[in-house]
Amino acid sequence: MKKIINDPSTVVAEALRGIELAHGDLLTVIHDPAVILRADAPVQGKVAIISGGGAGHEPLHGGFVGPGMLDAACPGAVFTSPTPDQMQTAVERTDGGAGALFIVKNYTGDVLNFETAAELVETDVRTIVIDDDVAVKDSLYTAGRRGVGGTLPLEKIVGAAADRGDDLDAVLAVAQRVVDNVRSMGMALAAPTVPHVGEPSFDLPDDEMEVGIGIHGEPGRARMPVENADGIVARLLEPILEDLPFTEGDRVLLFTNSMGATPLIELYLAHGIAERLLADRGITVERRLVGPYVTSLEMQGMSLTLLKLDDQMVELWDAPVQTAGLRWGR
Amino acid sequence: MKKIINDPSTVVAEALRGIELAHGDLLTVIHDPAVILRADAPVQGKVAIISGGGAGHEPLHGGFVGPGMLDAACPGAVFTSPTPDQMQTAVERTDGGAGALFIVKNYTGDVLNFETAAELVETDVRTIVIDDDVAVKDSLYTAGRRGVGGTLPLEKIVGAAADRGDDLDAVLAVAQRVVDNVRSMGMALAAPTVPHVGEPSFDLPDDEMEVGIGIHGEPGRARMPVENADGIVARLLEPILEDLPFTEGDRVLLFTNSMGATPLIELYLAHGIAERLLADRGITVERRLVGPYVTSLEMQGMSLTLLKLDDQMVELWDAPVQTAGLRWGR
Amino acid sequence: MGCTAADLVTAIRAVADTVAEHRVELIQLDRAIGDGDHGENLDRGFKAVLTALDAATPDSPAAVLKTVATTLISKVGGAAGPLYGTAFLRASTAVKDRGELEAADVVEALTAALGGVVARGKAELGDKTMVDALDPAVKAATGDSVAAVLSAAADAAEAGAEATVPLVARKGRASYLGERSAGHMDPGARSTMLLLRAFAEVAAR
Amino acid sequence: MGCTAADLVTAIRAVADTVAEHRVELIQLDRAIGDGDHGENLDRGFKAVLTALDAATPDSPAAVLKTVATTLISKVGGAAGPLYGTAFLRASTAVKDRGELEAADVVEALTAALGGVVARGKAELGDKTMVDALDPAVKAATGDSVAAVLSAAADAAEAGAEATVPLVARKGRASYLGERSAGHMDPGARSTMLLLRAFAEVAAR
Ligand SMILES: Nc1ncnc2c1ncn2[C@@H]1O[C@H](COP(=O)(O)OP(=O)(O)O)[C@@H](O)[C@H]1O
Ligand SMILES: Nc1ncnc2c1ncn2[C@@H]1O[C@H](COP(=O)(O)OP(=O)(O)O)[C@@H](O)[C@H]1O
Ligand SMILES: [Mg+2]
Ligand SMILES: [Mg+2]
Ligand SMILES: [Mg+2]
Ligand SMILES: [Mg+2]
Repeated sequence: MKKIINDPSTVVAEALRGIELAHGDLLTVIHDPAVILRADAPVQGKVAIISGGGAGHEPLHGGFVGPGMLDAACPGAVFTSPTPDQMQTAVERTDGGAGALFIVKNYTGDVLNFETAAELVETDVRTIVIDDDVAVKDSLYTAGRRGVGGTLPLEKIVGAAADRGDDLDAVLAVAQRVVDNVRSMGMALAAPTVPHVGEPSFDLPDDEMEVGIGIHGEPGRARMPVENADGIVARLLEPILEDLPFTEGDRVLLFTNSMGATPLIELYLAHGIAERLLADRGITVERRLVGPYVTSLEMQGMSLTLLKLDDQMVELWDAPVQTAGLRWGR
Repeated sequence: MKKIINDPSTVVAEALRGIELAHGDLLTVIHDPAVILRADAPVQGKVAIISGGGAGHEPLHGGFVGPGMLDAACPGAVFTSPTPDQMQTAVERTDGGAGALFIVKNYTGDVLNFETAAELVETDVRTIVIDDDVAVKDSLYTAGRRGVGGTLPLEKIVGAAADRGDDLDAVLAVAQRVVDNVRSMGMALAAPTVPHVGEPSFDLPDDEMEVGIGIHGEPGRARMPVENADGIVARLLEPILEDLPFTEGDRVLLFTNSMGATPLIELYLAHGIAERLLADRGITVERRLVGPYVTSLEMQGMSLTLLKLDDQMVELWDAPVQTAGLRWGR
Repeated sequence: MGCTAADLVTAIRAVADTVAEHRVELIQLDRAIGDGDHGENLDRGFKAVLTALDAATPDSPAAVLKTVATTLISKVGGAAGPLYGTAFLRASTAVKDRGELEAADVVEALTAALGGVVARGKAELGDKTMVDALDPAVKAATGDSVAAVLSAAADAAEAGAEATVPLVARKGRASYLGERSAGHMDPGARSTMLLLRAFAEVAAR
Repeated sequence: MGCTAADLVTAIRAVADTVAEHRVELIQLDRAIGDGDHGENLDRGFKAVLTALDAATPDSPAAVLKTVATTLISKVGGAAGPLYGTAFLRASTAVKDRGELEAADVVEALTAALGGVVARGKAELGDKTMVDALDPAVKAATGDSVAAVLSAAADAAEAGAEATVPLVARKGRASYLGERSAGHMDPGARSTMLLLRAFAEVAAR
């Protein structure tokens, strides 16, 4: 394992010190239990938007704390959901009297820990579970789909809704509309290495790729020979389009995401292909985001996320946001 | 080689199509010869700031085209300096009547090609050569130091100077002050793979690192056993501090840069260490930037850049910028 | 001759040692069909439990179990944190008034623990989770001494864990793999068996 | 029996073939002490030269050389683009008025090419660059036929390129490596030798 770290067991704590120093203007970092707060929390009268999850997906979630997006993020150990005391502290420190919304990616660990936290706090808390990964077949008898890239537009749009003054019910309704309209799928050319594991999360021969991977180094749904960019993009896009489905005339946000080690030059190349395929189907890409935003340490690979837009979602997406990871409009 | 590409020879051209589609609001892309222009070029009465270099360093330089930073960027083939016809086109399309400044990283290829371009155009063009890499010993008898991470603060600060209306002489003077006060050094845990080469630029055993690497997969000045984060950061910082030198009481911008595949969690961890080491020496970190900004494809590793600040540089750094890669203040 | 608070602390220490010993094995099992953190998470949790027990010296079996529960909940994270936390919490409640635990108390505690895991995680038998070890353990947990009950439970848990190998996961992270999850033991079932075995061994001394 | 524009086009085609053949070798040489693009850049450049020559059919040796020069300048990039570009440009100027090139013209062209490379790149002999092949080539370029001149030049360039192996680079990208640049042949010296050899072989036919 080659990493710029001191000790696998202190990676998250040390990274939090760096985040605190790097973004003191935007963020306050509580170290025990670990919580990243926007510097001006609590914002009176605003619904507090709180998310969290295992570390290793940066900038998700801490990089999205700030005006227009999250009020707090709870980082767990690497790829491990955070614990209820973190969420509890986050709620206490961000409670502006209008209640709080938990944004939870659909993993058993995350769901159970946020659920426990919701039972512990006095604040009026609602929870939205995001499960946008079409690689996983949903069914009543499974853990359901994972939450992946769709988490970013969810946090952005919901953050903007809270920012403009929507109450808790309204914020939850916006959140639900995003979840209902967002779909993602990812692939990997090489696995990430979790510091305390010390070896890649899965072994992938030089001529194979994993398709339908999650963001925690879980192996994907299928392993297959490596394809070129045209092939990869089509293989990610097709199941997304079929699932919702997205059809001719739809307006969408296209989010082309690097899993970590895939460089921007490849990502832009893939983005261009995805735009062309969507144009061919008469789907209008109205907004786009390209970059490493919902990552999996140094995993090599990419994901595509499509969100079906309406005027309100466009307005909320365009609204100002001022975070370490996403910033526009102010 | 595992990459999301179709054909090594079309990588840059295809990526440019993706960039064009992703950032149509900010940029205009000319495809032959390849030039990325700010969408509203030429800006009348403003000095045009033009940079360029081999592709594979994204977001550098195309990601920094836009209000407050560059007017145009000329992308070469991967890790290969662009050609004079590109710079010539860039000058013609951005000339607002106030002359142009070429920002050139100090590599023989870049210097020669920009030099040739300057001879070809009619516009009043000045050139600033950035050579901030302390890993390379400067001497009259060598190609001199390389331009690396310091290019980003140079482009930001010079862009702001041009934006506020400085004339060509004044812009050049600001540029020179940045070059005189910025120093960098980088290291790699694993090499990048250039698409048309198909194998890593250098082979590095599992227990060794390259220190003093450039941004083109050139091997570094020294290969040595891998160290922990404390060791790596100190090894990068010491030569930087000694070189200028930076001393007690100095105010600095600290730029902690990922070479590509090193994830943010490690980068923030390293950034925290660097801040602590600087505080120990009585050097005040007044501004900071952490992220993958001056990259080398999927190279695993990091670089540190220090810029000694004065009030004017702080003001220019803080000035609004609106580009794909760097955005604040508007 | 029942199990006192002090005996239980001894047993918990043995559990912590077992978890530390099997840390890498649990990581590898989880790496195969999950995200490779199960051993690390439990090890971090039980190390924190030791610290908490050193600091607090709880004076009843129920208090020991509650300290374990709250520590696991706040230190483990992942799926296993709330599940094992709830298990210990329900076990604590089940034996709330006892000064020493007899065989019947242990059966009650195990039954309550299983109830907690199922209430929280909603897994059924055969979903390839820790329930596949804990459920047979509870069914087998009979005997007229604490040692006998735990030994029977551990044996059944071991068989239950083994039996998860061919299963296709329907709950937890392994379920994302679909058919590819077959052929590997569920890490949580394995850790459940290890915990029960450690308890049984201390009780047998 | 001099070298016409058509002969020169034939020679340039041979040069392009040679570059394509040695593309990977030049990449590997450059990978060792540079950034691995030299073979790719030259190959891209000379392929573009072929296209340009097909399109333009220049009618004098000077015009052929000028087409080569401007194409290399706009298609190669890197250090080699402007350096080879300038070399061909100066060579073109040196033989501006000739309808056919005789031995003396070739000597003049080579001398001018060297002058251009040095003017642009400011490398001295021993800096481990293409100058270490081109400079001895010019010095050795004598003979009473074009073929003899080029053959002598190519031989000297080959020796010069070989002699770059032990050198520590003082110019170009390899100079960043300091002492570590020793032990490898300079890719630009090697390509210079390959170009001259290809010219010589066509001339000898
Ligand atoms: N719904 C559930 N009910 C019971 N046990 C579960 C459930 N989901 C997961 N588990 C157990 O948790 C184990 C994984 O724990 P761990 O690796 O610590 O958490 P995570 O999956 O969040 O990384 C699985 O092996 C399984 O035994
Ligand atoms: N200043 C110089 N003068 C002469 N030749 C040079 C100079 N700098 C570099 N070269 C030549 O250029 C070659 C490298 O060319 P190439 O790889 O195409 O460019 P780059 O170094 O920009 O990648 C070197 O091997 C060397 O022969
Ligand atoms: Mg986990
Ligand atoms: Mg190059
Ligand atoms: Mg796990
Ligand atoms: Mg080169």
